[in-house]
Amino acid sequence: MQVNENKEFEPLIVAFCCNWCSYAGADLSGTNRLNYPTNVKIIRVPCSCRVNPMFILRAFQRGADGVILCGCHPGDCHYTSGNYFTRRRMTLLFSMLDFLGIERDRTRVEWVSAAEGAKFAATMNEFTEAVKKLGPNRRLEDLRCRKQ
Amino acid sequence: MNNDALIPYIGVVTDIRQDTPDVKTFRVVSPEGGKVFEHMPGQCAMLSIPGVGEGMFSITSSPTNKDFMEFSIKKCGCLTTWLHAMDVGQQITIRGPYGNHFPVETELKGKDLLFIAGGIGLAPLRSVINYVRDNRSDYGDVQIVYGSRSKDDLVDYKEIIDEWMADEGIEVNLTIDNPQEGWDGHVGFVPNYVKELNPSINKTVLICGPPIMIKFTLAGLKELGFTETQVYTTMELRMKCAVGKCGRCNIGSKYVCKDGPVFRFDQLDELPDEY
Amino acid sequence: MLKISLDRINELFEAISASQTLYIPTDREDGAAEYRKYESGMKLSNALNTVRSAKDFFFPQTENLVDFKMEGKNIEVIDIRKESEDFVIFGARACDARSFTILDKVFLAEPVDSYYKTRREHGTVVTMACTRPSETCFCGVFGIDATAPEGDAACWSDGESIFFEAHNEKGKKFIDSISSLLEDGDTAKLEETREKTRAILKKLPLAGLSTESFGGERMMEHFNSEKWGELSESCLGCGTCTFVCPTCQCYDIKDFNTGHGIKRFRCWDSCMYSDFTKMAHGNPRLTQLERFRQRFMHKLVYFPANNNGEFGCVGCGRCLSKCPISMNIVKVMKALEVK
Amino acid sequence: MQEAMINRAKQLLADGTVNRVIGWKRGEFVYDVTPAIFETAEELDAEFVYDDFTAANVSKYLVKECKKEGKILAFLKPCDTYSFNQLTKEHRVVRDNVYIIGIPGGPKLDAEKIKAKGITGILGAKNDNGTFVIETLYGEEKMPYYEALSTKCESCKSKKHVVYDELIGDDGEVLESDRFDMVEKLENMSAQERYDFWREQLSKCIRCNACRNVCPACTCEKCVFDNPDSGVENKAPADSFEENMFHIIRAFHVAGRCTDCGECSRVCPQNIPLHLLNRKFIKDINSLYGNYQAGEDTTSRAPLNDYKTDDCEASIVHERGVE
Repeated sequence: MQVNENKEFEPLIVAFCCNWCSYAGADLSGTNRLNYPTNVKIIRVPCSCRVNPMFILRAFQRGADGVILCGCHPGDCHYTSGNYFTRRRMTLLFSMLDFLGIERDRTRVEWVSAAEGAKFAATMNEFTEAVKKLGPNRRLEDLRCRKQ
Repeated sequence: MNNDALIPYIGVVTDIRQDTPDVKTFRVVSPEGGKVFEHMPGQCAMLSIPGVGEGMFSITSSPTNKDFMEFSIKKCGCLTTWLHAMDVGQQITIRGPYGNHFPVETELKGKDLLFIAGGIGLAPLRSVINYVRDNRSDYGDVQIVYGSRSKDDLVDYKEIIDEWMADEGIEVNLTIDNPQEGWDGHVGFVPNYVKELNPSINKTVLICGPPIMIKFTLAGLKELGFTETQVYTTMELRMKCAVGKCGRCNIGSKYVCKDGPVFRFDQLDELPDEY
Repeated sequence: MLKISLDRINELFEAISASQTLYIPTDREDGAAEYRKYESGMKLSNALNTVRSAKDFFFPQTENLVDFKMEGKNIEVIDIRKESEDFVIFGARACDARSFTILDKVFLAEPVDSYYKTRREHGTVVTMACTRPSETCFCGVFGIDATAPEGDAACWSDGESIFFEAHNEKGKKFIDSISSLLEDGDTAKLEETREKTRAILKKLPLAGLSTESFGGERMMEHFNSEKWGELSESCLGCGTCTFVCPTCQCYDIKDFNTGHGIKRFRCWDSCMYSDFTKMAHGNPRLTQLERFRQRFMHKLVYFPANNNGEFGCVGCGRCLSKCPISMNIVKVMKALEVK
Repeated sequence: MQEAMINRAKQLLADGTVNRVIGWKRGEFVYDVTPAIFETAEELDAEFVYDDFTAANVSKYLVKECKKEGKILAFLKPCDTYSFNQLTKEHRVVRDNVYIIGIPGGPKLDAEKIKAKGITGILGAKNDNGTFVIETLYGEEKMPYYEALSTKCESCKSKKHVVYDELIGDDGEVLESDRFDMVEKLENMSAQERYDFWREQLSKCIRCNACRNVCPACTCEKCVFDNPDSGVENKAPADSFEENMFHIIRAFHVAGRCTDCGECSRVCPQNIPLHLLNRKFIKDINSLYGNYQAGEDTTSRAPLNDYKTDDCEASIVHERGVE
């Protein structure tokens, strides 16, 4: 991707949202007419626990500049404990990515309930800004997937 | 730079025929019309959908057909499932022709021929059968024994009934594994049927079908007095390059894609049993 | 013979790399050697050989073959082949030099592999005679003389200078291009060095290995040998031997969807892998025994059967030192030897 | 040691306790040993070897071997017993089909370390009070013995056997090791330095899969990287991304199950310090979720199969250490 100096870099953000809380939260922020950037592409998953480390890596491979995972608040998981496992898994994965020198601000886990439309919008705004500051993902991209 | 064998041509699917519940026959021409390349009976081509995969398929139409090539393909894996879901007009990539062919111009010339096929195994033989029908005077009697699981699983049933059976000097023997309503023909497995038919032993045999059928039919033929030098078959193994370089389709020192797919059984006897 | 003093070798590298890309074996920080593109100041490795063989230069581990653009029902085939530029591989050993002629038999046979051929045409192989063969070396078993390597041009070191000799037109052109740096030299000391190396070669622990029991005519005998079970028992099914081997040439062709097109590429494959021959309806090589057997049968029986008795091994010894469980072609040859 | 092992193995074969023995077999050279199965006393006498170079962890072979008829005798070093225990916990081996004799580990050597010193043509070697005397084609060479240690033995975590039927020699203790030092050193580097370090290392990868195939924790029947239906199947690192992905996922999949036996680094033909990735996970698990040693027992829950309601949030990664 050629970053045109006149044009601001527009990151691609992939947001994995659990079906029961965060996706509904995203919905709510929409019905409440709250703005969040169009950079964010939402992928709905049955539970945040469904997201395997490979999903995160593959999102980066295919051009994502930031990946955020949203799920129910700890204790509120539709499947009782899914998000607790997510929490451990993602902590370790993010720590490993950091260990490999990948910018740590490209990844995030955020708990967003179905009632937190405002939080969803705010989180996405904030995360997009943070990734925008980092610039395009270069350390964990697949050159073959880069658009010419 | 000259063209490389690994760079395919484009083919357009102009007709799709549902032969059996899991076999479709695809007609392929080049985008400008006409055949993409010439071939001999028994040869194969690599068909592919980019992004899905590439696979070796025998060309089921006869070389005497100057307008198009046909492929009868059974749905069994990833690529074939995709091919089955295609609509007419879809482009695919095609490269070939690959491998050797049935010796229609040499050893088979002037001979009485016995074709034995099971299920989708008719596909490679159909090319030879139609080639022989179009060059009828070059060959002797033709007998075809073809069996499948049920009447619905007989590939090219219409062509068999309308054309092959109508030809003079061609004897067609059909069989299905289990009795079925609306079927008044023979019922039973191919190996047994061949024995029942007791073909004369001066015929040259071309056989193709599931490995288990080939195994028992060959044993039956030997009992009847046939020798291995009279029996030809065509093989299939996993292939990638189709030009004898990628190194996976070998049976011993022979590559199925280059030295095969057509083998005479006495040739196979000299190779390790790994297929 | 034309020579250059060893302490001026970097001048030579500078001269070569000024006009074309130069690859030399150089030491990595972990002590192992690998080929790298020459950059000013880089030091030529003293190691006997590189971990990865030199086959990469002509048959890279991954290589794009062709691109496709899919639009609706239409497919566009995009030929991405480019004319490659001239390059020099300096310091290949006799075993690796022979491996190129073995790869040639596969890739330059009809139908010619144009990807390989272009690289082969543009690459000049300058070999370097061995002076310190290792215990794992057994190139002599396959008729290779480590003190007289093949290649477009060869060079020898006597510890003070490097002597050059061209073997063909390409080699002559190479030596002409650096002739201003070369001077005529006395080869007396070089002969002494070569003699010493020859003596070592004779003493190598594997020098007595024999290929007499192998070749195309013994296909069934070896294939049906009972030894394969025991030999393959501890094989992990990894691809180390295949990927460090200079003559292993099996490859896979795969498609990669980039999101805006399809890239068809080929990459090294290993017959040791479980899915090497796996088809939608079955696998003719179900266990590690069959896969293990395939690799060694290919080198010792199938390849000679198709290539006038030439074996598919050059005795470089890489698999001997790299196999995680130390199972290798020498052990196979010894086990299958017909007494 | 070797003699005691052979004698005991012969006894157990003779009294029918076991019908075969897994051990190591001598090859062409002094350092060249291959794991092998022995079925008779004669084979043991002729080929069984146990010396400084028998570093291979044989516990993974037991996954396959314990499904066969009869009981097998395995000699396990302390680190191997952890791997075996972990496999028992995951129901990959049948404990009752294996007769385990614990043997003292003692540091193992790596021929590559000797060769990296420029010593080639190795014909023989012996330890002379800490000096390794190597007989070569080019005369005798000497080097400090400890410099020939296999990377996996440089920082031994335990001399204690966690599972055995009997012991030859004494049992040891869990050691205080410095195994996390290098991980810590990397953690203290800047992100750019870490990135450069790992690019340099991982770009050497030839994707031979030796690290995966040798790993006692990698026992999936079909690995995602071999499965065409997984969408990530790949045989060669076609892009730097694939190098990273393979190694992240490989290490992640054994996180909480890796006993830190070090086989991955031992077998890597390109000397990539793969164990550092595994140790990073172990270190993180220890510091975030409490000390945990995989394979120490067969009952505890693995850290990634477990949780506490008051676990730290993933944001902890963003708040600590060097950027």
